Amino acid sequence: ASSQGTAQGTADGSGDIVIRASYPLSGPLVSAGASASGAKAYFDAVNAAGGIDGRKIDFKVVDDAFDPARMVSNNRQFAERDKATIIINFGGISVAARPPLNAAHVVQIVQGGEKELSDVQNFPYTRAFVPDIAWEGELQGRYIAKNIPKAVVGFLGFNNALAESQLAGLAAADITPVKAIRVPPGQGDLTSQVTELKAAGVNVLVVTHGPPTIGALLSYMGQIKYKPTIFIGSPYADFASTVKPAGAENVVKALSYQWFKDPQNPALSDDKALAQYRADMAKYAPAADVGQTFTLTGYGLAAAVVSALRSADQISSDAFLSAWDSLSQEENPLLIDQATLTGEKDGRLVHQYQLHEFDGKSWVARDSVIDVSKAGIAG
Amino acid sequence: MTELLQQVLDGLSTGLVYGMLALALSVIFQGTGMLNFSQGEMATLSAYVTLVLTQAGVGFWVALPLTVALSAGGGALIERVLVRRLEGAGELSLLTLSVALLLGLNALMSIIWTTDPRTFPSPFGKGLIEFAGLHMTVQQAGSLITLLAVMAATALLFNRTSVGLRLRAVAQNPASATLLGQHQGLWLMVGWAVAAAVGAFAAVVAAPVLTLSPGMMAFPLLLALAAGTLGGLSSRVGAVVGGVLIGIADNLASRYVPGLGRDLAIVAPFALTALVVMLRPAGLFGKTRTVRV
Amino acid sequence: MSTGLLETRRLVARYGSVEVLHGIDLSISPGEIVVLLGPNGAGKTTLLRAISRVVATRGAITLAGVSIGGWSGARTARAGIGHVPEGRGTFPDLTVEENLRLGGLARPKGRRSTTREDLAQVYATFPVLADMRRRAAGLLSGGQQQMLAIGRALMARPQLLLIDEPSLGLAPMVTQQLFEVLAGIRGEWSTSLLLAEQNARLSLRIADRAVVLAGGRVTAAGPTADFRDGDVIRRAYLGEAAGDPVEDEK
Amino acid sequence: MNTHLRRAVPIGWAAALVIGVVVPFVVSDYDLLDLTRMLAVAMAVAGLNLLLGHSGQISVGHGALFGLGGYAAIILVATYGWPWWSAVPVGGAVCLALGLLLGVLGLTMGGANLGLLTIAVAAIFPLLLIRLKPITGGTFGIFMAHSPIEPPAWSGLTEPQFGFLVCLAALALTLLVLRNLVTGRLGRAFAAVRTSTLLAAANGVNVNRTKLMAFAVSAAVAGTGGAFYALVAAIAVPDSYLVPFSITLLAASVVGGSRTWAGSLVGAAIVIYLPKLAENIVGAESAGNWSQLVYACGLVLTLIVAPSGLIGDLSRLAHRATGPQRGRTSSARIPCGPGQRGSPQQADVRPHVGPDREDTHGALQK
Amino acid sequence: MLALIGDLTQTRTVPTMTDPPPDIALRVGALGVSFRGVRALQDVSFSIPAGGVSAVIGPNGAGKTTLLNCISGVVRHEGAVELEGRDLSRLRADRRAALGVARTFQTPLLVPDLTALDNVLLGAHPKMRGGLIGSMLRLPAMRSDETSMRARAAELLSRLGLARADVRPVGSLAHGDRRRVEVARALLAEPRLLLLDEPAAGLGADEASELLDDIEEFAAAIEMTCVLVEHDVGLVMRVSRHVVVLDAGRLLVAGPPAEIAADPQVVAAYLGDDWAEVET
Ligand SMILES: Nc1ncnc2c1ncn2[C@@H]1O[C@H](COP(=O)(O)OP(=O)(O)OP(=O)(O)O)[C@@H](O)[C@H]1O
Ligand SMILES: Nc1ncnc2c1ncn2[C@@H]1O[C@H](COP(=O)(O)OP(=O)(O)OP(=O)(O)O)[C@@H](O)[C@H]1O
Ligand SMILES: CC(C)C[C@H](N)C(=O)O
Ligand SMILES: [Mg+2]
Ligand SMILES: [Mg+2]
Repeated sequence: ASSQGTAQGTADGSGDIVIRASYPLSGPLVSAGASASGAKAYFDAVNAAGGIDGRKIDFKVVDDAFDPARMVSNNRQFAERDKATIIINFGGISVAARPPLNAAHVVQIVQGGEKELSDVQNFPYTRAFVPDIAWEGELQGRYIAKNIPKAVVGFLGFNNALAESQLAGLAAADITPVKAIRVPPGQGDLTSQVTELKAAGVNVLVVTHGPPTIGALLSYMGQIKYKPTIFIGSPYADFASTVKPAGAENVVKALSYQWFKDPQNPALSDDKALAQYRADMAKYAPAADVGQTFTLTGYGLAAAVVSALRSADQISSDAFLSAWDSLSQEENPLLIDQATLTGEKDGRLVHQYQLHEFDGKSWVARDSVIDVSKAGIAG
Repeated sequence: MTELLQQVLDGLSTGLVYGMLALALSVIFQGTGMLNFSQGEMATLSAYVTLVLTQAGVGFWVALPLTVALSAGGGALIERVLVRRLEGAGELSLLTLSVALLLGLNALMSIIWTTDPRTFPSPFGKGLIEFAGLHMTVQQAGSLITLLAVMAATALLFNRTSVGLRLRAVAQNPASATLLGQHQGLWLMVGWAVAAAVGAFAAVVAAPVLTLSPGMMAFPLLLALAAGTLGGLSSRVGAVVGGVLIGIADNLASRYVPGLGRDLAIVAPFALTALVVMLRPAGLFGKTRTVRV
Repeated sequence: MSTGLLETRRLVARYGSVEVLHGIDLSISPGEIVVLLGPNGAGKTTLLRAISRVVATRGAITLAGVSIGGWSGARTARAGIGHVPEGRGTFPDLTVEENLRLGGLARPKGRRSTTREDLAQVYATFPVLADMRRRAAGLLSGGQQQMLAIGRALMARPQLLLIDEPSLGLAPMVTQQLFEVLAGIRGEWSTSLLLAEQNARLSLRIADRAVVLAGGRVTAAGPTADFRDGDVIRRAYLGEAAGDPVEDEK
Repeated sequence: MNTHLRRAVPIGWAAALVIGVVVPFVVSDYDLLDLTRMLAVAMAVAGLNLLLGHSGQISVGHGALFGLGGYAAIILVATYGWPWWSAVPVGGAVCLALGLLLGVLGLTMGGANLGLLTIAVAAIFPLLLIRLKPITGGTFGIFMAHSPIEPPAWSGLTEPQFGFLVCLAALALTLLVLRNLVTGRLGRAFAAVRTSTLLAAANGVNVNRTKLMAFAVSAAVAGTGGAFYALVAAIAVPDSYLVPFSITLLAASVVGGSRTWAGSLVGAAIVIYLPKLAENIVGAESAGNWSQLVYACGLVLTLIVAPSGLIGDLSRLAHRATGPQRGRTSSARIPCGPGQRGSPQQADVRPHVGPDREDTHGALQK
Repeated sequence: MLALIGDLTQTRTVPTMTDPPPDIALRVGALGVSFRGVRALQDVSFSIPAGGVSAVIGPNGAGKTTLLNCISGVVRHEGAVELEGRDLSRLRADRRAALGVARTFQTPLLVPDLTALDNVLLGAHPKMRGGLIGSMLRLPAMRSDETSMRARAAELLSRLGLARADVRPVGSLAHGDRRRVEVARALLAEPRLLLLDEPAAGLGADEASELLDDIEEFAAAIEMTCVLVEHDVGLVMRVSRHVVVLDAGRLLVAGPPAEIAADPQVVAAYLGDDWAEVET
């Protein structure tokens, strides 16, 4: 691709701000597509409130069905035809879709926790919004090392890069699971894996395994009365993905380092930011499922983009990126209480976690908010 | 040793789902001569129907026969409205139709019930049967019994009744069956209805274990295809035994074969199947077809 | 002839857009044996298919006075028209006995009681079938399959039995035997027969009437006595030699 | 009268080629990417047509072969710095080799089981890609900054234009070669093999070799298409080559018309554009499931309207219009006397082999 | 004759490739076939003189078709099959076809969606050039093969009275026409040995005679041998030089037609007492 940098980079100070997103609106990861409606609702709300310095946000979403080639094609159209300033992508396949956008100097914001997306050095136009999942692994590892003396650690996750990142995090805290089981998505019956973990004497189980199977996993463990200490990965610890399918009684005492709010967590029923979120959703995307954390994540991501846009001195790729990187203690509706967005040199904005435990009804905070960059984990 | 036995037992219960689905595949295969890729999705839809009924306050044991009946009706409807229009269009067109059905039903369920996974209460309760250090949930035991019952029922239907004879005749040679007064459309419809009903049982067995979601049966269908091939799609017993063998092979291989691992576990059942059909192309229990496909 | 069991008037039959029969008038009385002669491609098979409603037609067809023109093949069969098709049409994966039982299922409900005796009778007629009752029909030899197809059609106890090339592939002794049986069932079961043959001395021996078809038209018809002389048939064959439907369409 | 039609076909192809050559100069570069992807997919579908429509074998794993070709080519280019034009044939060759292997396995397993074997390959392929991370880049796959199919400086073409023209030429060549393959002696051998192995063998056709040939060529063509696909998109990621993609290719072949070469283009267009069309019909965000539903309905509708495939039925219509006496040409639809489902003539074919062979090839192998 | 068969049986295990008497086209020794315990052929040995037409007759299920299946190699069998002194018994069906064994099937077996002409051309498969690469490139050699064979096939078809059938898919032909297409296909192969399974079934007596006359003429022209399975005994007796009678998988007798017709065993097992009357 020839350099399209100028088209996106120019700041003529007028006209709409073009933002485009490619999400899996169909196919294997269609549930993640809910993020798109969250983002749309947030941008619509901003537009309704007058936009950004009087400029409206022109936002559109296109389906990529989680096919990388389609994502690349979509991105190309966004960049060349729509002259988008910011392109939002979802998931691990965005890693492979980086080069053309970086060559064209178009901002790519990715909703993805893979470690590889922190490579700002080599891909200066790509930023990931959500935290690096390796950090969570390291937090879990530190917790286990400190609090569970005779831990026999087991790991269960998908055979994807998220699991890899997470294992890397655990390793950074000197935790090597005796069993690290990685299952392809779609395989639903995990009884054999449970038997294997149990037989290996695993008493601390780190799960980075998501729906639809995690519910069945926990409820089966409950049924056969196998109760190790369980860490549930933050992306999947929410009510919709895990608690409801598993049955609350099977999640009791589970631990999770959380960084975002679960819209279905009863403990947050009167959270102000969530109330605003629900109102915006009802108004601008009434068909969307507000109980899905993906929806809220999209909403939060859009909020972060708007934060950076507002603090940018002009609307251009480079100005936006430097604004993004220098956000500091910025409020965001997605984040848990007392957490804020702060840019770091890893390109990500979220660095704060808080250990939660499920008490049978809701996730309750167990500890104070930890900032991984301050704790020497990130960066 | 205990783990090994437990793994075998786990494999058996996992395999029940594959076997049940393979049974449904085999019923359609024998009743209409087509390989139905949408069988899994049809079964999942049945599970949703049961869920809706139970949530509406209908007791499970009332909801089940209702679901089975509705599923049979649905299967018949699919045949009547869609499959029949492709009469004589050939195997491949039918296969493609089943792919379209798979996509369509999947989308429909996602639209109506979203893709969120749902708990599906076990019809057999929550108990645990323990013996000699091994365990099996009541759900798994109940599934086993259901499977055996359904298998016996279809065997009776196909081998001992004139309905079964007609079904097989129409599937094999519709033109001749017509000349013998068999209404081709009617029997094809019945074939679909029976398969859909068997699928409904498969779903009810699977949903409590797998958690109900629109894509619940995608992976099991893949292994059910292997199960059907391994055991022989032309044999109902074969389909079921194939399913169980596949479940066990899957578990044992991924647990004990070094370097295979859970991520590549699926290699084992396929390899086993390939090996078996190299020796017996019609599958373990499959009857040699007198005339080729 | 208006008392006919089966009547066709100006019957036209098509495959897709190709017209093959161009207006056939045919009448078969109860208990009558009619042989349908004609060179290949004349349309004999097609006429049988038209009568059993498995090919597209125009024109009138009545069975015992009832119009069956709009009926499905299955309904026609249940109303008492049996058909031994060209190529036999056995169910290769079903056993011999299952094939025969299927024949029995074609009867109207009230007439199923005699199925067992009829089965025994079919076995008596074709003892090979009894020997092979458990064998898959597809494994039989060509002639054995032909016997099976005929036996199966007999099991339905039709009012009118259509047989496409009855002696096809049968050994001479079996052929003779078969024709004796066919002549017999007219008496025993009051079945009418329509036999399609290229050229059949044997059929002419048992038939009451012959109809010669060429190029999709009836070129001669009359009592079998008129056809004993081979030349009559030969002339009837040639009468419409140019009537190949392929040419007609051009 | 039919000579009109016979003459019309090459004219139609020539016209299509001319349009193809003009397209890159009237269509924007970003739209060209999809068109180029379509041409690459059309090669895979054409390969599948050879297999399904002509040799009567099935593959539910062509998506994997397509992916393998793509990976082989892009690894050579991105990791080892090969020029694209030498990497593409290697992509095809690797698939040829795998095709031979699968074909041999399939033959030992008995014809109908080939479907299972290939679906297994489709299922295992992406998992293997993830596992073989050092070579394949794992989950993230292999990616390049831009397509390595670069126009020579003198041509004045942009990269997408050049990529399109290269793929167009490759596709045209592929279709020509495939058409030659199925018209003469081997074409009849394929037809015999798909009708009955007995018939084929009795006429001196080496059944196993013929089936193998069809599978290997089909695989090689798919691999070549896959190589182009990966190289124009400059990306190869396991998520592109999951089981549904293989199934989609199969559907594309059938819906386009697996006995027609133009059908491969139509089929490919369906793969690339029907989802987008569906998305446009129902509107984008959060309507993904609706667009999948529309897509499914589209498939069903096409099957019902054109059971021999869009092009298959179109050409039949044309035949009927120009030559009424010709009747229908598709085998499946010839109304014939009672016979086995799908094979109008039932021959006196028995398994002349051991007790448990489904096919007669066992005897043929000796 | 019987002595000869005895010889063959002995040499079965060590097939002789030494010069056979020039007038023997086909020798079959100790042929046996079982299907799942069913013994379809048992120890069948005979030879067929070169040139002209010979016949195999026998009751239904006697094993005639199975015999042709053995000779053409589409079924696994025990025993020896020698064509003009060459041992074929270890060869696959397609190799045997390439060496000059052509056959038709009891129920015509054709590619239903190809035209008659293309079906006939299939018969020339072993004779034509064109491998994978050659076919892809359409080399001139292949194009010329194709053109000449096509002309021969058309000629054969018209000689068998099917001149116009070449534009329609054979699936839509009448049964008798399909039969002729099949014969034409086998003839185009110009085989050394032509095996016909009930070629006259479904043809009228006159047509059957004509067809066999054509075949005889063709056989004479290329010096091939034709073996016929047929239930039309009149026809068999008229055209054959040599008749082999099978019963229940075993050889009953073999010999010239006149002897066979008079053989009481044959009459009892197959012909029936009044066959002569029937067949006149
Ligand atoms: N399925 C079909 N599709 C199109 N045309 C057909 C079909 N079957 C038969 N025909 C044509 O119809 C005409 C009559 O055929 P039919 O089979 O009725 O002849 P027939 O008298 O039975 O001949 P035979 O004695 O050879 O069996 C022939 O020209 C034939 O080509
Ligand atoms: N594949 C097979 N499996 C089982 N039995 C078989 C098989 N093939 C042939 N047979 C049996 O072998 C015997 C001989 O069959 P074959 O077809 O050779 O007879 P035929 O002499 O050609 O008879 P026809 O005159 O009826 O055609 C029959 O009893 C038949 O049932
Ligand atoms: C998809 C394939 C497995 C279908 C194959 N023809 C069968 O009958 O099994
Ligand atoms: Mg006929
Ligand atoms: Mg025979």
